[in-house]
Amino acid sequence: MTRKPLLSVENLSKTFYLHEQNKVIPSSSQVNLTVYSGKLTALIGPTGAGKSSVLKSIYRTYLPSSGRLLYETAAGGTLDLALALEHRILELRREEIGFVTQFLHTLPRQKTLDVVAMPLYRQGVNKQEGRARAAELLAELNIPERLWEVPPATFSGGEKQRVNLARGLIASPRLLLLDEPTASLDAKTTDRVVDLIQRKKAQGVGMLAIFHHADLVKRMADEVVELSVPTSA
Amino acid sequence: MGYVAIKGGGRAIEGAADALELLRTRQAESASPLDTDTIEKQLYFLHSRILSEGGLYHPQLASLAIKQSLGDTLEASFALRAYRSTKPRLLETPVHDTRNMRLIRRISASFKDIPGGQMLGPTTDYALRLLRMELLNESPEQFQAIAKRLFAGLPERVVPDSFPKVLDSLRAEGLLPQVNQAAREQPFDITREPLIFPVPRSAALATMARGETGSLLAIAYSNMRGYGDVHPTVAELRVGYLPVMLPHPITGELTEVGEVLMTECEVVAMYQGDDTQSVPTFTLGYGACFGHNEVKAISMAILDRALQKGMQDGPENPSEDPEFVLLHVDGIDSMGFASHYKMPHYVTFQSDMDRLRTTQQKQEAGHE
Amino acid sequence: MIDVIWQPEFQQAAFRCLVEAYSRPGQINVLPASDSHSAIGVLATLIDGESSLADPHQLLDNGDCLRLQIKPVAPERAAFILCQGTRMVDFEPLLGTLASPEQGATLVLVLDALNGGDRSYQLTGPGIETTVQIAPQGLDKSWFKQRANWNCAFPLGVDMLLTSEAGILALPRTTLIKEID
Amino acid sequence: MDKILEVKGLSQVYGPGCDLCFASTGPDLETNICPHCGSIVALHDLSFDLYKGEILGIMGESGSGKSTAVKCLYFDQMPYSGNAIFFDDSGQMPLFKLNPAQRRSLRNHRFGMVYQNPNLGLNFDISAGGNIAERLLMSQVMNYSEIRERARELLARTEVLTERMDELPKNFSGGMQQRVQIAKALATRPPLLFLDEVTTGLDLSVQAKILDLILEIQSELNTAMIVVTHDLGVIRLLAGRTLVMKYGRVIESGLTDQILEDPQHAYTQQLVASAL
Amino acid sequence: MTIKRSDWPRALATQSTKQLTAVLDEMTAHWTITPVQLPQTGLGMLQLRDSAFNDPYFLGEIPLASAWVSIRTEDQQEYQGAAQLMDDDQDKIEALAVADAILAHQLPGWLALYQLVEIGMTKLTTEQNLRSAMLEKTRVDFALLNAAENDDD
Amino acid sequence: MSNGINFAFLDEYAKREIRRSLIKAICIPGYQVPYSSREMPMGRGFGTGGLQLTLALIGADDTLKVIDQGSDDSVNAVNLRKFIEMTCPGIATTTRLQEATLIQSRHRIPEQALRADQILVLQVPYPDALVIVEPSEDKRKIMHGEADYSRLLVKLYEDIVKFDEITISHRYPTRINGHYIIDPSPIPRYDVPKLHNSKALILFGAGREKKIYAVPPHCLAEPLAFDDVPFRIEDFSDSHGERRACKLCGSKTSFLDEFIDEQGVRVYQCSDSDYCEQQQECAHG
Repeated sequence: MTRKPLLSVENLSKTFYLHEQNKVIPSSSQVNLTVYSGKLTALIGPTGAGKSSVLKSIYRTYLPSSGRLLYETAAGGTLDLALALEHRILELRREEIGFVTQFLHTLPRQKTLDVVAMPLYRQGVNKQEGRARAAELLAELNIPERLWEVPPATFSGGEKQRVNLARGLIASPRLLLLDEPTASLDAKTTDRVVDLIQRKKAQGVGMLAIFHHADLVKRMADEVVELSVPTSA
Repeated sequence: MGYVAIKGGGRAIEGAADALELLRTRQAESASPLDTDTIEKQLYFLHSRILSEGGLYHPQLASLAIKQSLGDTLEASFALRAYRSTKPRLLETPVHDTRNMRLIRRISASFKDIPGGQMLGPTTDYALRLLRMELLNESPEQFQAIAKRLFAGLPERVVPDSFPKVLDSLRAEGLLPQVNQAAREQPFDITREPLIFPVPRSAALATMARGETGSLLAIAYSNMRGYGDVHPTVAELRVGYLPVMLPHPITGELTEVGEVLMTECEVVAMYQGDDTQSVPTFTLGYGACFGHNEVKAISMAILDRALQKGMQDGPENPSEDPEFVLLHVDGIDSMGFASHYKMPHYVTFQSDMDRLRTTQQKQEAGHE
Repeated sequence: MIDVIWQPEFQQAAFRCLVEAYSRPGQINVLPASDSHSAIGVLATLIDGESSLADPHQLLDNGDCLRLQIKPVAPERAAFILCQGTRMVDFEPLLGTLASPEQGATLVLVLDALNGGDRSYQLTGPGIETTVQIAPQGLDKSWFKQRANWNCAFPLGVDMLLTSEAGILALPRTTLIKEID
Repeated sequence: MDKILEVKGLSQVYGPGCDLCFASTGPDLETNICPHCGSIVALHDLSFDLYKGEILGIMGESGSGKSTAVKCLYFDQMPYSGNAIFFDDSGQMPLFKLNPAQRRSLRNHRFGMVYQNPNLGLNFDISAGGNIAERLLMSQVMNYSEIRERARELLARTEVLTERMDELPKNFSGGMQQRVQIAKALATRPPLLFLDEVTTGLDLSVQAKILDLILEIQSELNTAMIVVTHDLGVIRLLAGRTLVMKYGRVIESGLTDQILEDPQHAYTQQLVASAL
Repeated sequence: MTIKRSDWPRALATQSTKQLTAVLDEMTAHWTITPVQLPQTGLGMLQLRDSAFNDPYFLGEIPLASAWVSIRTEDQQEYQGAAQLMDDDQDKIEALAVADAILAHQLPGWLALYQLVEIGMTKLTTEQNLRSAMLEKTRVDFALLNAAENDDD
Repeated sequence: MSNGINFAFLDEYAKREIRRSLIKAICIPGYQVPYSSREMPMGRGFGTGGLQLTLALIGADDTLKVIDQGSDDSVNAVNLRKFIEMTCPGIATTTRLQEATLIQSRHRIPEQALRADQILVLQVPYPDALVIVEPSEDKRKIMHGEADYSRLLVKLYEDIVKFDEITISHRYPTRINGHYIIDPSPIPRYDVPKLHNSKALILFGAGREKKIYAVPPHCLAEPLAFDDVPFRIEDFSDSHGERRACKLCGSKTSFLDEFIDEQGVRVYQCSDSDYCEQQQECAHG
């Protein structure tokens, strides 16, 4: 393949320095990986290998300690996400890079449909269309229609996760980061999610994912990167 | 027909002036007109009030003002105040120190004895407020005999010319805030500049010094009673004559050009638990006025202290609000405005009626 | 013999002249007869020891100052500034504050004449029914340029009085001045 | 993206000030009181950019200078030094070089302010509708019916019962007062809104509703906002980027999730740890 | 002359204007008197220092008259005198200014004038003695009130 | 008093101070210039502010007219006129508007238009229109400087909310030259439009509150109103909508005084007595 990767992570390391305890805690060390459009790269490794740290470093929730995170932007051109201006990151988050986590932070009284449609609203899609597309996705993920007009605050863990997935997937970002997106889903729903993710791949979305189950890696990954627990510096 | 289109308003005004003169001179058959000296001496306290509220220390004209206003304190002060509008300001005196007062009275409530001694002087403080019926029939001879007896009974010893201030000893002990030693800016001249708030303390002192006694008392009383602070203590109250000194135009030597009778009072009150790091001290208030008027000096001292607090931390009640206090204690202003309501207002009242009728009609229409 | 300008009767009449001038900007008014320049007559009418005056171009003599009971101060602190119109502006007058715009200075300018100048200006604003034209002589063009800056944020600004030997012409801060080509 | 505000080197000193003020205060010295002249250095060298439609959080404890910054930008006080440029449709406005009329115009038409204490933003002696009318009247809206209509819309938008628009806000609950204040701040549809501890002191459920409302408005009107708070929760929900302040200085700034999950400065780590 | 120049005006002011001018008219009959400054009557503002904080302030206004004259005697010598007084009597202040010149330069007849000063001073002293006596008579004697307290200082 | 009184009562220093303030008042239309109001020998509230302006302006060649409530004969007008005559020897007084060069008035602007060579001085009890919304003068001064009158306008708004009408009857707030809002003194609303584009200079003096302000000639003066709730003058129509007339001169355009006569009948007559007399003379002659 001569195609350029969507994302190349080169020698990414992340350590935390805790001032209170005067302690350095290593999280990820010398990570190298690539993500291509329309492909899914899976991160595997034991607990403590810093898989989530890599995703968060790419999303800039963590500040990388060293290494390069080269991203090919929609406009063309390469951007090191580790160094990009905060405004640029915010813009990419709105337009190009999505992140589905295990946790859902929403506004207490925002209705589920609006929670899901929010990324579309931010891109300027009107409320009616956004809600229609959100409804479609929620139906597919098996969220009962009676919950659509209710804020997700009182939902079960599995329901919340599906809402979160729906929100992450709705806007078809160019790069999607998935952190155990199916951790608390039953088998049937997991299948639907797998199906959805495959469709997104087909649409050309590049993905970097952590799965809680080796089976899922096998079903979806085009490329697998294994991380090991970093040794203390 | 009321006030409408008064023809001959001029005639009425002249008549009114005559009627007032009639009131003043009705006693013509049995008595002689009051002379100004009698007013100054026999109506000593009334005379003092006019001197201070009129804001002009002119004993003779103060007496005249009392006479022509038939003893109305506000009217008399007013006449004195208006008189001064016609006079050019020649100078401002150098700063005078009241330690040089020739005292006739000096007391302190804060200490049993004070350096120089407590001297009651002429006071009504301990007089029994029983009507002295014998004065109903006081003949000139009796009157003169009393004077002769009292003058004869005065002891020989002469007291010193000046007395230390009670505050000086408290200050030496560090119980009082430091005085401002630094050179001060020119004090505020309320006769020249309008009060635009915030005003410096010197403006407050000058305004209260010619304020109306009753108004100062009422607002100070509100502070004493609970719309304000704790009970203050009179550190010193003195009454006496302050020699007025001006530089001689040729030699420049300070020369006494006359003296003014005045009352001065300092009050001390509990310290504040404030947030500055400095050592806590008592708080102080200062009051002074022309003439012998102790209630006014004490009220002013209490208000001075309240206003200092208000100027520093923001007022918590009316007596601490400089704008409230200073704009409402002047007797000439307040009585003038109260009086003006007696004037015809029928044009504005016509306008009021028009609005009320229209509004009523609208509301009635609305209810239908 | 002391000049009439120091007498109350002159000052009353001169003041009425000033009131008329400020009420009708651009209109030339003539002060009552005296032995002094109208600028001095105006100052005698308005100023005493309780006001402040600057004399940056040294137009007053010692006797004038004594009779005005005034010690000249810097133009930056003066309520009244006496200036020579032919000179360039070389000071920053007080403009007043939002709360006290009356503290903006009054500039009394000494000119050669109030009309017949090369440059013509059209005036509009309060006191002028439609428009008025003026063509003062002996007025450096920096004055109106600076005036526009000083007066750009009403109510702040300066009020001007142009004076000739006997005439006065007022330009309160509200008057808009436009040069006519 | 378009900038709406650029702040450069903003400082504020209360007191006489001296040459040593800035060098003798700050987070490292654990004080903002100058030991030489006793002045309080409320703010020193604050710089940041704000983009159209963006919400910027300024977080810190009381005395950190966060409110001072907003007060300077909203012209409640003049700074000791520094510059700020507001990029309006009509051009760049250097805030601290404007004349009073220009400042007033920005304050009345282009900026909005919501204070912690509704008493500061609202006039309790006039009705809720009157409060909004006041803001519209400042903008020369002189048609009574139009004012009524717009006030009604704004109150409805901020979920204040329109039946109560002619009542005095002093009789309203704290949350309702805050909503009226927001409606008033929004009356002229300002492109820049300052929010100073707007939910502090309110019940949790009321806080949530207000925050919701603010976000909705931000997404509807694309209003840029500066949110000043000591509350991490408020920052988390509202702000995309956050400045952390202490003793008048910015000690850390970044994306809000980064500040909360990967704080760099010891003080921020401590703040975040104590909030969790 | 034991009474200082600074006490002359108030001592002389105890005399009526009529008495003063009577004495002076006779002395100055052949002199020319011209004002150095126009005699003025008006007001002065009395400035005090408050004893609590030392702030200067104005207690109120006082009437004030001032005059400054130049006397040319028969021998064409010039002598100046001036006076200020809390009064608004223009004749009196002019008389006092003339008296000041006469006394200061001991011009012919000054002794008669000085006698008036002495009379005035006596009057003032009597008044002051009366006030002192009033104080003395009303002194509260704590030694008598409280026998335990020593009066040894 | 050993001295006579100065011409126009005030000493020359006082006059100069008032004159300086007065000039600034003309230069800043509608702005209340503070001055150190002197005590006059009549009560604050009786027109001492207007009187001081008159005294600072008046000269021996002036012809003075003094009116109160529209009438030259009302007691206060007579009293003021007498005082001015006494302290200003040589001046002439008149009741005829046309003859006057200087007019001092309380509560009315004369019915007939003023000329450019006349000056009208109005007596003002409360100079500041903002006092109803802001008690602190400090803050009011800033509000005036910024022309920030929204709080005052809100009062009008609230008025309409409550009463469906603006209930301000007199002292109607009026904006001068597009900036300052003044209290035009307690003139009826009927007189407010006369401030606009007046040929004569109109001065306002508040003695008790120590303020002077001015509306220069040919100056914008706009009573506050809403686009859809206009400013309205007093209505003198009867129950049939017919304009009432003065019972003496028959004028149907003048401001009327209303009162009950001895027979208990409500009657109307001109408030401006000079105007009324002139109308009657015209009719008879």
